[in-house]
Amino acid sequence: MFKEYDPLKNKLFSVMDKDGNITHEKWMPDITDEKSLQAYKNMMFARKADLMTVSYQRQGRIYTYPPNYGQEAIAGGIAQVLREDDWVVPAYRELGVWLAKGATLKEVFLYFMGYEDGSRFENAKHLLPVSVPIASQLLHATGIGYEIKYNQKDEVVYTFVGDGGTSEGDFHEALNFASVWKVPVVFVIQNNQYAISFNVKNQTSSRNLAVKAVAYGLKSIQVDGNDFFAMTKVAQEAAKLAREKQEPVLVEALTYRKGAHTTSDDPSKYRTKEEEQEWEEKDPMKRMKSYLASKELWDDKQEEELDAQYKKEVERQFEEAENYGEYPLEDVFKYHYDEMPDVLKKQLYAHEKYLKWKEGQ
Amino acid sequence: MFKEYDPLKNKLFSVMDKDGNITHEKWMPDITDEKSLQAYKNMMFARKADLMTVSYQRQGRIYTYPPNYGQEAIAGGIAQVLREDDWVVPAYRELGVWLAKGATLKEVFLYFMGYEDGSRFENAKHLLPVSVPIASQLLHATGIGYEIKYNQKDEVVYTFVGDGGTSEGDFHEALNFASVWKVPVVFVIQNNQYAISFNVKNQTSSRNLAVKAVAYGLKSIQVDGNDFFAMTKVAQEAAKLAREKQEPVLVEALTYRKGAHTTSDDPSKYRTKEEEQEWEEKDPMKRMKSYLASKELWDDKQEEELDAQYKKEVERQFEEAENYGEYPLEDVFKYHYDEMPDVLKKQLYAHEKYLKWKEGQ
Amino acid sequence: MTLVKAINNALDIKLNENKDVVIYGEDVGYEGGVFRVTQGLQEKYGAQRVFDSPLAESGIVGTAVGMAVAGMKPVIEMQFSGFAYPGFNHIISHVSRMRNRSRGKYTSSMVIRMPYGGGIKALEHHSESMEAIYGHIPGLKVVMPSTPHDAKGLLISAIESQDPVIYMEPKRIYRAVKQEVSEDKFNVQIGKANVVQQGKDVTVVSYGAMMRDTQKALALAKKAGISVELIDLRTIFPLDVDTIASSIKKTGRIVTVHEAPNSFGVASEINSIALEESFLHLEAPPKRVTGFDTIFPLPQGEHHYMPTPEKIYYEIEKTVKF
Amino acid sequence: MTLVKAINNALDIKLNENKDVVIYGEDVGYEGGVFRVTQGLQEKYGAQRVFDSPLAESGIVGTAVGMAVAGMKPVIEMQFSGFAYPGFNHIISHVSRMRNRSRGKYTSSMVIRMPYGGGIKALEHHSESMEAIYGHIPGLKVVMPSTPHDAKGLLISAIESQDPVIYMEPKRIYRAVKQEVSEDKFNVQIGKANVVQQGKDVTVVSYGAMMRDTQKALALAKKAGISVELIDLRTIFPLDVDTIASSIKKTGRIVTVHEAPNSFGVASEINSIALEESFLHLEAPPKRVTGFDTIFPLPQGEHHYMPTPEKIYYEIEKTVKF
Ligand SMILES: Cc1ncc(C[n+]2csc(CCOP(=O)(O)OP(=O)(O)O)c2C)c(N)n1
Ligand SMILES: Cc1ncc(C[n+]2csc(CCOP(=O)(O)OP(=O)(O)O)c2C)c(N)n1
Ligand SMILES: [Mg+2]
Ligand SMILES: [Mg+2]
Repeated sequence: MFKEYDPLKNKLFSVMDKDGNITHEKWMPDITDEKSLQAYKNMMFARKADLMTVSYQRQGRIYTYPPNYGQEAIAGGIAQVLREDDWVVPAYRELGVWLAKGATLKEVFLYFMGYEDGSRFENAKHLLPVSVPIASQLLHATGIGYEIKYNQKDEVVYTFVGDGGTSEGDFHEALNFASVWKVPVVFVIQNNQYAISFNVKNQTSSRNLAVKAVAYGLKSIQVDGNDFFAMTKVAQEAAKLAREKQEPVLVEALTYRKGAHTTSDDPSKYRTKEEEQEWEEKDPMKRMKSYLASKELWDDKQEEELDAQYKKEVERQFEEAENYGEYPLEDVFKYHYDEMPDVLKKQLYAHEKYLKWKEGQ
Repeated sequence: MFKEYDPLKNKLFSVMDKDGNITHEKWMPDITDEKSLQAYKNMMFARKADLMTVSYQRQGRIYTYPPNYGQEAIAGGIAQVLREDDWVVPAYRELGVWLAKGATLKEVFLYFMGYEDGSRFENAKHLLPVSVPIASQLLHATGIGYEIKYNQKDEVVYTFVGDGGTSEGDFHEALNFASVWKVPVVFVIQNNQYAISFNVKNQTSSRNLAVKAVAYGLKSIQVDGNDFFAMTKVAQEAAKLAREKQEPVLVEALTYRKGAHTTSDDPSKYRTKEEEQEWEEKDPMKRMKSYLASKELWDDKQEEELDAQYKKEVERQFEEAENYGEYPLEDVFKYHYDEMPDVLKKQLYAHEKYLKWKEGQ
Repeated sequence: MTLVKAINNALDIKLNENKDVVIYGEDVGYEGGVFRVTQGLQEKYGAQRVFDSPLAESGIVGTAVGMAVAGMKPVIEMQFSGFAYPGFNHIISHVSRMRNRSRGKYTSSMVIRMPYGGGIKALEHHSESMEAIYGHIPGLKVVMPSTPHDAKGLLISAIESQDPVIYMEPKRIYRAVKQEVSEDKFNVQIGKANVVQQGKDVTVVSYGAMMRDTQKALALAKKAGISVELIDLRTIFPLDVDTIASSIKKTGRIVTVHEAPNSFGVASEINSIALEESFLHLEAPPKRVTGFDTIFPLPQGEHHYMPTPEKIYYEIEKTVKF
Repeated sequence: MTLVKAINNALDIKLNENKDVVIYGEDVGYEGGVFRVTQGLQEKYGAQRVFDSPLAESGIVGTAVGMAVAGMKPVIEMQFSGFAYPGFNHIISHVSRMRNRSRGKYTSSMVIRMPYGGGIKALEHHSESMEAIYGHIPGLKVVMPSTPHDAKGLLISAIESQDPVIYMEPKRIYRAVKQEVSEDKFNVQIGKANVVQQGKDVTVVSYGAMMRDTQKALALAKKAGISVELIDLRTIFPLDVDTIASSIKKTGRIVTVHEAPNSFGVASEINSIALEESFLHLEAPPKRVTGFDTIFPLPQGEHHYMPTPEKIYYEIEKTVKF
């Protein structure tokens, strides 16, 4: 597969067409109908949550949020191979992966409402918090890969970066260290065409992003990231290389950020209706739904019912988050060091003294 | 040429064999015998100066110095295309290029004796000072390339980095910016096999270093950097692309650091006599000399005479540098800002006051 | 004019006046920046002069060094000060050093604009105030305006300066303050503090976005009958030692206000100056009202972190009563 | 033991004791480091535990964050402190923040070793002393030993600490000082200053390589009949405020010595502490004896820059006579 779709040939790996027809039976991943359906449901949940979060934000009930809308199939595919012990090292636009890894929506809400507590991920093993500085997380993934190899564990690291992130020096260093150390890391570029307002065409002059793996002697592939089956197949093969041969792999998943960069961005300023329409036709949910419908695994009525159910679930978790309560002053100080140094204690104490004075006013 | 020697094929571009026989007549650069001979003499001067500097250092008459010994043909080739208005953006191991650009040996000595004045390069237009932070200078080169294009000048930038430097994020960013901006920069990797004690084999898993240009859609080539004619040919073709098409080019010049990393390093700790011997046979001066001798352009006697003459010249410039004199206190402060701010004036004044007190003791 | 508009106006004036000026960074071109600071400039001056760069801060600063060496005047943007760090190596190793290294043959004269500071309910890395780090690096100048007027005049001076200038923009008040500002070109001098208000009981020093909170604290002080001399630093390096010292000589007391962490911050330096220049005039220990030595909390904890007018007043009162 | 040997010995002890400890960086493996600090360790512990990395500081620090998160204890080397800056983004954005960001779920507990400081007649970027920058970053600890004994005990404590520690090594005295140091394991506490000498006329504070010059100055002071209390900070953050404050209460005078630039340096912070904690005891303005606010000069200018014992003495005398 990696040979046939060598990115030097600039060939996009896909399995299913825009209408959900399987065009490359040969590459159809090993997956049951049941699992496919469940994956679709999970993607539906992620999308529902995403869209509702954006509207919560418009209501002023949550702060900045970077939507995952349109990119659901990437997480959908990765989720098929993700094990409990595997690591996920995300950037900030990875809602689907967070959920797949066991983060609760409530935690995600807490985080974007402005509580560090949301990054605790109580039930998600080996999931790292949001990493905002672009591409830096890739090096963390490589370091975790070293630990896995060092302790001869049976684990894989999945890490994510945007198309814009491939320009940062850290992208280069992370892939290079991984190539030299031969560690089990799957690097996923979510190429959603934009870094905020900047089109990927201007980020670099390479023929595609997957081909950058040549610089490190690594296998890589450009895959249709809106094609759940193609993503699943690639995830399976990449995971195998990483797990069995400790071979790092680079995956470029082509997709489209249907929403804004974050809730404080307005994409109509820098992209056309035509372009949006073009990608609308390649929407990952639409395609998957057509596929499932054609196999009579799913219909509109079921969709409607599940949608209503998910709506309630999202609301429930949102309300829980909204009622999370006060952020104690002490929490500003508490988690910096193993033991709080005197200088922090003094500052905390002085501030409490001031607060008492203020109350007395 | 760039096609035939596409680094994906892992083919080394060379023109002349170990014994100075032309093996690839087709690639012989357009150069007169006279110019070849002059190039050889310049390389001889660089080597003489280099070796003598190392022994001055051993005598404690100069501080740390990074020898260029064994890498002379790279500068030799670049010098053939270097124009007065072209820019040179070096790292720190570029003696041959500095001299070709018009820096005096005296200035080089001053610098390594510990005077910033040595970086003034009074007669060298468009030559940047030594840049110590590995690979950072490549971005300066790209920025200069932007200025050339912006002002539609007829100039090219030549910039240098080591094999180790290709691992730094700045290498990636410099090539990527250059590829996006399409600026006239020739990036030269002096692959001398080592980053201090670290062999290039462990620096990366790519098949060679030139191939990294694929990640930026740039042309590149791996050339025998100990082959003056191959280097000259590559320099000519790269310069043409840069000058005429504003196309950045990556050149990997294979060579060997015959000396120590710097005068405070001992390579016998980390490399074998066999390896050194192997490269001794590929010495660029030896090969060039054989070629010239076979064409009866040069003989041992001439060599001896010129060597003696160069020795005197190096001594002369070294002595001038050695007698450069005091480093005035004011020079520590003077060049930081366009106008010296009060805070620096005060510190200078206070120190002078202390010095007076000290004299009085 | 808002502060955003004032900066935009300064850039416009200099782009118009000097062909060597170019502006680039992430999203600054077509979109006009995530805060719309550079809005309209690409349209007016073309994509050779105002443009989006690939997403790489080392690349942005590093190429600017090259441009400056070749005689251009790059005015580059770090999208947030918290994202300047991939470019930090170029700032500390080259921007600040090129002039001294080449003994004046080349300069790295450029302006590095970066919005800084908290209070905007932002994600991690979007709220920091790390000016002290830049102040400690020899060879840089560090400018932090607090009003639209100063923002414009200081930015024009920064672009005209032959020195590299770190220009930190108080994003919290990008649109919060409006002021009559002339559309014409004018300069505000770098390195000169502004005595905003004369007073005799205590000197209060601040800069950037915290000037607003400090001024609110002054209203409280006035009610309490305390006469405050208020100094807006405007420049962090080089500090205007004379203005600070002569004010202390008058008031005998000093309170410095900033949102950056306390330890090794600007207030420490002000205190040192107070000691060295006016020790015998000090009637109370100089006071720092600053952020904590902690990471800037996410939005729900933000109110704990930012010094408020009440807290500033509280410390002024304590200092005066000492 | 020399200081180099003491560090090597500490690393040896911890490698031996704890399998999670790994050492990597540029040339630290096979060659044992450009200063031979890690000599012999790869041979002893194998190339999985002590190894050379590709030449990329962001890569070195960034991967260490990942290793630490996964439970290892990386002890990484920046070949010179002047070359740590490509890794600065990871230090300020992740190393210092991972614990707080994840509310204690993960830590980035590691040791970042880096030789610092001038006086070795080196090329550019090989002589700086930028500890104040690290001191200003919340979430880090910053340690700077001055003797072989302390170097060993502090490094062992740093490796055992659950916090990230910037460990700055006074390379000028790597081999200049010898001291009897036990081969056994022992700790020196991070955050605790060392009162090297009791005295009553003036408190002198220093750390790292400058301790030696300061001690030479003390010999001059002794001759002049001045009784000096000498404090070796050992840790830059968190500073040992109590030890400094109680000394000032005793002596009423303080001089701080470091080779880093003056403005926004460690001495400013010490002065602020002196003010806040012991204002009423101060009998003379606290004094800073430091490097200039300039780039560290190339070797021929080095002697101008470094504070000398004479200059330190000169300022001590002035402070005592104030
Ligand atoms: C080092 C750094 N620089 C700048 C930013 C500001 N910023 C946040 S997101 C973004 C664009 C990222 O684009 P891309 O990598 O394509 O990811 P996407 O947002 O499309 O998922 C930028 C510039 C940042 N977070 N970190
Ligand atoms: C950013 C940075 N890190 C580390 C160093 C220390 N250092 C100086 S030279 C060198 C090795 C460079 O190797 P290479 O790039 O192959 O160049 P060469 O010395 O072989 O010419 C190192 C690590 C440095 N100068 N800059
Ligand atoms: Mg993107
Ligand atoms: Mg090399």
